[in-house]
Amino acid sequence: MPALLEMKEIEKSFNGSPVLKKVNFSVEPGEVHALMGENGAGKSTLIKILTGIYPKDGGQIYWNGEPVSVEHRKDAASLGIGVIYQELSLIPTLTVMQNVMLGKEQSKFGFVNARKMKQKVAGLIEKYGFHVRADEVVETLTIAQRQTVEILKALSEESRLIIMDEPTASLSAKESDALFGIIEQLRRDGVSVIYISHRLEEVYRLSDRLTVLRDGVTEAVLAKEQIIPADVVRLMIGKELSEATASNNLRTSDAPVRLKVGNLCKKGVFHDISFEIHKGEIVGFAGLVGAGRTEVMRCIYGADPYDSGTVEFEGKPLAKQITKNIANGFGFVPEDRRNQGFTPLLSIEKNVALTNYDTLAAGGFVKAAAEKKLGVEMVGRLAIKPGDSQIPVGNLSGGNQQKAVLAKWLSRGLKLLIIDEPTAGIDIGAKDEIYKILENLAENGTSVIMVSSDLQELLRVSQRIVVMRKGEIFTEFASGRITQEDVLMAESGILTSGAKGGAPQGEAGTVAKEGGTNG
Amino acid sequence: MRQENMRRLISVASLVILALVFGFTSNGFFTATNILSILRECAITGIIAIGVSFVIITAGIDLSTGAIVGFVSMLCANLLYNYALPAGLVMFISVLAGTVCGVLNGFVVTKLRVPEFIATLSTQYLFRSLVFVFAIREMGVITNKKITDPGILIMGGSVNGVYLVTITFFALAVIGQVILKKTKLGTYIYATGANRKSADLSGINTDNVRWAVFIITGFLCGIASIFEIGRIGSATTDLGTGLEFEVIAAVVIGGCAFSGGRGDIFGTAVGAIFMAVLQNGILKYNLPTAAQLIIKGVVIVAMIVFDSVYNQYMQKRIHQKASEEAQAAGGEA
Amino acid sequence: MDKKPDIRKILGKSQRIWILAAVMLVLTLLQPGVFLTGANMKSILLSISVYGIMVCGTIFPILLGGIDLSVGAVAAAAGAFTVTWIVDHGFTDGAVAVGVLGGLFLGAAVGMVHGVIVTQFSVPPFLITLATQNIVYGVAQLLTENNVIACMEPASFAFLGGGRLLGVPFSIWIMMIMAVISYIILGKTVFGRNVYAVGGNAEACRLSGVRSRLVIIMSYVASGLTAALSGIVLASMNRQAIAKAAQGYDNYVLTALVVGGASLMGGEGSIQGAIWGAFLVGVISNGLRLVGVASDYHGVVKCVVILAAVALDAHVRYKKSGLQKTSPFFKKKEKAKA
Amino acid sequence: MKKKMMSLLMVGAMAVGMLAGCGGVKTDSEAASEAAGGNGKADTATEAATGKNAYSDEIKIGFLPNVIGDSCAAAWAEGMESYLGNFSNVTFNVFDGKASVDTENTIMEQMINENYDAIILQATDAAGLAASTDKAEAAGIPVITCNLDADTVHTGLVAGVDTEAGQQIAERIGESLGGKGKVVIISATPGATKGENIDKGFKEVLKEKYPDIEILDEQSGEWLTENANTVMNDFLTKYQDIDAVLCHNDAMAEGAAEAAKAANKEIQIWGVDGESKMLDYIEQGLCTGTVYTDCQKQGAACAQFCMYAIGSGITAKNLSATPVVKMAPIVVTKENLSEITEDMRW
Repeated sequence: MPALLEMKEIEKSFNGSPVLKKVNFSVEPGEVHALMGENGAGKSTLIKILTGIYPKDGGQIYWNGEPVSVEHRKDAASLGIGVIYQELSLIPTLTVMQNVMLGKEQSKFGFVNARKMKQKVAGLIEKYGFHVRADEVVETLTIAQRQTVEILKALSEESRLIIMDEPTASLSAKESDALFGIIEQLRRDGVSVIYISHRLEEVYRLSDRLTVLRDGVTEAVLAKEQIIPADVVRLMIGKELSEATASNNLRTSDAPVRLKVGNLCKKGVFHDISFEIHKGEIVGFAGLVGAGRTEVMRCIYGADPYDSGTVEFEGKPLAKQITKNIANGFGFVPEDRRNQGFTPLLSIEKNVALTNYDTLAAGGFVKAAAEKKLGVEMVGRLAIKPGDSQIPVGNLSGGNQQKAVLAKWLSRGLKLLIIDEPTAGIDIGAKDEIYKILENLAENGTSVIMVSSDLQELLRVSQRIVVMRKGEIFTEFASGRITQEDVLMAESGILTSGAKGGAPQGEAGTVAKEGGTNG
Repeated sequence: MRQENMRRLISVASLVILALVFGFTSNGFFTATNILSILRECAITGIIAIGVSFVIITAGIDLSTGAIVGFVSMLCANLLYNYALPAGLVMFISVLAGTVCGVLNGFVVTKLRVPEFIATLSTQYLFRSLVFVFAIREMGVITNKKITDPGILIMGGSVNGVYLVTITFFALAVIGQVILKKTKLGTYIYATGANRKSADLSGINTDNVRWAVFIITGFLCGIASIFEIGRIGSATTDLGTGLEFEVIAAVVIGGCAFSGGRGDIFGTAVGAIFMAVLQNGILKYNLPTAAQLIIKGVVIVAMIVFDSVYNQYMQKRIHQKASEEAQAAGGEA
Repeated sequence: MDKKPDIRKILGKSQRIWILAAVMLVLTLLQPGVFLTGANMKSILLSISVYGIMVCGTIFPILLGGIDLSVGAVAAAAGAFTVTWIVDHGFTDGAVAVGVLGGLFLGAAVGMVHGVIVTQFSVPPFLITLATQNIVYGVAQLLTENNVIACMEPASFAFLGGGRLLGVPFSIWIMMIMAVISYIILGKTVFGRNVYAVGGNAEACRLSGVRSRLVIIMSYVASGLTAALSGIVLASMNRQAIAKAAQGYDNYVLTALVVGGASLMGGEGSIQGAIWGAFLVGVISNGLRLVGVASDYHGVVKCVVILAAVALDAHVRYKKSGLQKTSPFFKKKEKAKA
Repeated sequence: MKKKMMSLLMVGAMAVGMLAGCGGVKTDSEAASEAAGGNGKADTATEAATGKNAYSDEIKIGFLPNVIGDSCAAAWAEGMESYLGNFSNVTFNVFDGKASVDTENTIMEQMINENYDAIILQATDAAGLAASTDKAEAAGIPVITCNLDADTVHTGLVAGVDTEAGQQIAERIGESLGGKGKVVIISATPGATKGENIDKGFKEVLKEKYPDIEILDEQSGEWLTENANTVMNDFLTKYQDIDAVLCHNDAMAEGAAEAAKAANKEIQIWGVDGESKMLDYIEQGLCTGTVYTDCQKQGAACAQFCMYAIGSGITAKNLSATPVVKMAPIVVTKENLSEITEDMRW
């Protein structure tokens, strides 16, 4: 019996640089096949090729042994491949039923046959025991329920294969369990699942097989019994790389404390967050998507309100106002660059100036010369290309946009810079430059909080690494040299010998039980 | 209760309250004739509002409706007066002309990619200026002429006191609601407005949907024009000026959100009636015109503010509910 | 920096200049020695001065992706207040001063209300300013008691709209001054910078420590102020207050802005562009009269030119920055984000 | 898809069409007259026949001007109030037509529903208000039109001077220019009845009696002072010598005057109405003259007409043609300005 899906020697390269090098990947009917790999290992590219979003450069896809070509999303759907996207793609104001059947309504003369459709959807819900009703309006559902709707959508297309990309990112423990239940259901029903996740324990618990990608090559395909988190991590990172990218000696700076956060809580988002940042140190915040890192930082910065807890800056309780914090020497580089980072229509110069009018203006009037000078200076200092401070930031490349956003803050005397995913979607060259920038910021006494999902970057830049998990601080690496494995394990709730400090004593190499975290 | 029904209940309630207030504080409000004429007054706005609700539910806007009515009415009056065409034909032409205007709007928006607001603002100028092109002239001077064709005048008439325009309004409202709730197009309209991107992903050609709603609006403007002439028995150059705003107000008061994806024809109908009741009631107090204006304004402002506050509140509540459930499910946290 | 972009700046977007140039050329040929004369230019400027003044302030909400449709009503009310005050207080210069200030204050107050409502309740500005029109016109009616209130004196008041300075009508001077002021505010002050920034990306500005709400409120105040000022000028020009004054001016203003290339999605547009827009419309109407086209056909020609301008702008913007499909006007409310 | 929706709506429309077809459908006036006569409201009918007691019975009169806010409407209302104020049993209400046919029709309908005893109407559009006027008359409510009448037989019209005004001004201009000269017209909003009539009268006379007077140009000032100012400016730039200007109302004449003054040209400027502001302009020599109508008197006349109709119970039913009261067209220039005494000014 042929595999349900077989991808042979898939190749893909973006402007010259190969992303997938002859990748092989296969899924048996009714198996849950985990796909793992570091950011940039090529997972998403592979999936995009499978779902017809990217054309492949080489290789062949077989479906039930038959060679098939997937040019469009439609092709994938017609084959029976369903995808549950990370950012859910539902219509909030429509009902579950309408969403599930959207674009494929059963209708006569344009009139939809609600009864029939409802039967169908209700039937599916029945069958899989989902906790939604066909006539509920989606916007009134919880995230988990919405996800089940997405799954319904896939199932309603008689999908034989459902791709889930970080499905538990924003789910609570119980909700995740429910999802796993559903996945079991699917498996029993002969539906195959490609499960993409960084969460080792989930993979460990769910998957029948596991394919590890690294730098665009199939590193290993493991059968259930072979799946041991530690090994998987090692495979994902690779021995030599793991050594090469190991951190410098982590250390807790003895410089005075600059930021002190105590028992910060926000209902349903994070709780009991406590940490200190010293003068001139770079502290990395690691964690998986949905661990609550970004939310914490936004609250500290004053962008969002929090429920309880204390934030002290240089000994004084911190205002909850952005403007005051900026005056105190805060800087904030948000995760969502395009929507929160800059004003695309405005020139670099004016974007940079936006945070500097306290010095660039007198009596409400802009000192145009000084403004221009600063713009030019920052463009030079950060080597923003093209080197013209008059160009709208919207027209720059990702890397240069990020530099422009940084320029906003670097132009000020910063005491604390919070930077969220500093290098997301940025090419290697620009990455290095940004790291350099951060490093010599620290040397000049600025404290830097760096939230990142890029382990290499965390290890390379940070002096300490705090690992968050499910809205809590899971552990902190404050000494010794650690490798990506240590961090990756911790992110998934597994403590290795690397972990120091007040971290809970999870048994090394095994999966920490749900909620076994420091409460 | 579903948010939708909740919203409906509220708009109906506000209408009832308003009516009661007028009923008890002024005389002759709750008389058959008065009710009937309120239903007549709201009808033309209402008919157009049906189309505009579609547009607004797709997160668009149409500022050209008043001008379309003006243009189409003038066209018909001209045909009736100068060419004495049979009423039936003229009605057909007027519906056709209205539809064409809609097609044009849709084209500018979806094909020329001009944002709805600017697009329909511009076409408003166009249609408004066409009014003067088609105006009836005597010795080169525009003169509004009385239309005497009984066939068209009958459209302003009534059956046992119930005006045809009212009947049509309700008929069309029902059809509109059916389209919105029971047809693919309806679902697509909501989808387009609430989340264009994923609507596109689901294989819906949202541009066609947006085009369709403009066409429907134009079509309805055509119908409305017939009744305009039918009622006033002539067409003036400034006919329908500012109508578009009344319509939009009615639609919004009826619970369609500018952000798209929300609202329905039921609400819109209520909104249209609300406006008519307000107008009618205020006149009953023999207040100075200034006071009338101010009261009308204040009530509308209040309704709008309430609407947005309500929507925000619902959003928040849903959000909370969701996160709380997540928490509850989260158990140990 | 080379000078070219600066020239562009002063003239607004190039394609707009070409339209204007073309129109003016045609008219000069059609009416040699009549159209292109100082006197005629003066009368064109005079004809646009009143809403030209409005534009100078109404551009602020527009740059924020908002709008103010109440300008006509505000103008009427402000004019009414000023005139009634002057009449009630014996036509003294003092009364003029107080009346004018009072009128301006009234406008500012209305703007304030708009700003607060827009920021507090995230109501579409389009709707709220539309609804308040009723109220403000109502106020105008209260003030004028639905009658025409003549106000021929004192000279100081008559001068505002009727006087001449260096042979140029004073209302034109006011327009120029207002234009310069708002050019300076938009181009040279922090507030101006913030207006553009907030219009382009409000959230980014918030995170950069810009007080977005304040910026928005101030913008509506500015709009109210200029509306009031233009109302006062109009009253002085006509030597009277009348409740239905400046009706439909909101439409003129919007036209000027749209033709002038303001994006209505916020972040784009310039006062120069807006004034050029107003001027273009003025030129066309003037030209139509000079050529002797019957009044009832003016609309057609005007609208053709407006359409041309709008289409060109949309085209340019499309080429520049890809599709902008969403409705410019009504910023989507925060959806419970998945 | 779309087409289907269309057809659906079509069906809806058709259904109504049917309804319309299958008899039973009555136009407003039919329905109204039926209501007034015979069924239900016999009482009003009989009253309509015999009329009411002008002193004792409760009487409601409504005044619906084209638009509220200009001096004419105010003066009319004043005149009516001053007359009706003497009747303790009369309630009098003023409405705003908002210069919109729709609005006026709406308000008409409402006054009919509330059984007003008489309606004074200034019709925004003669044709556009014929229907609701018929309806009112049919319901036994006398409609007296003020200045602008409705294009149908109704109880009475107190005619403002428009055609005559045009003629008079033409005469004066003709004489003063000695039958030779150049004239421009600043006209009303295209399609406005009053403006057309003035134009008609003016042009007739010029054509017949002063063929050598040339009408150079005619542009609309849309009733507005500021627009008239603009238009006049353009005329002045275009034409070297203009001898006289006809403006369809005083407001525009004032605007034109300002323009002429600014260009310091000596031009005859004529308006129509005779509002007090215009009289000041004439006094100051900025304008040449206007055709004065005593709007307060006119208002009073309307009111008297109403009371007469109410008392006598006369409505259109009893009439074959609309009785017309004409206001005296008084041409006012600097010479006879004094004749218009303070209390006559409005």
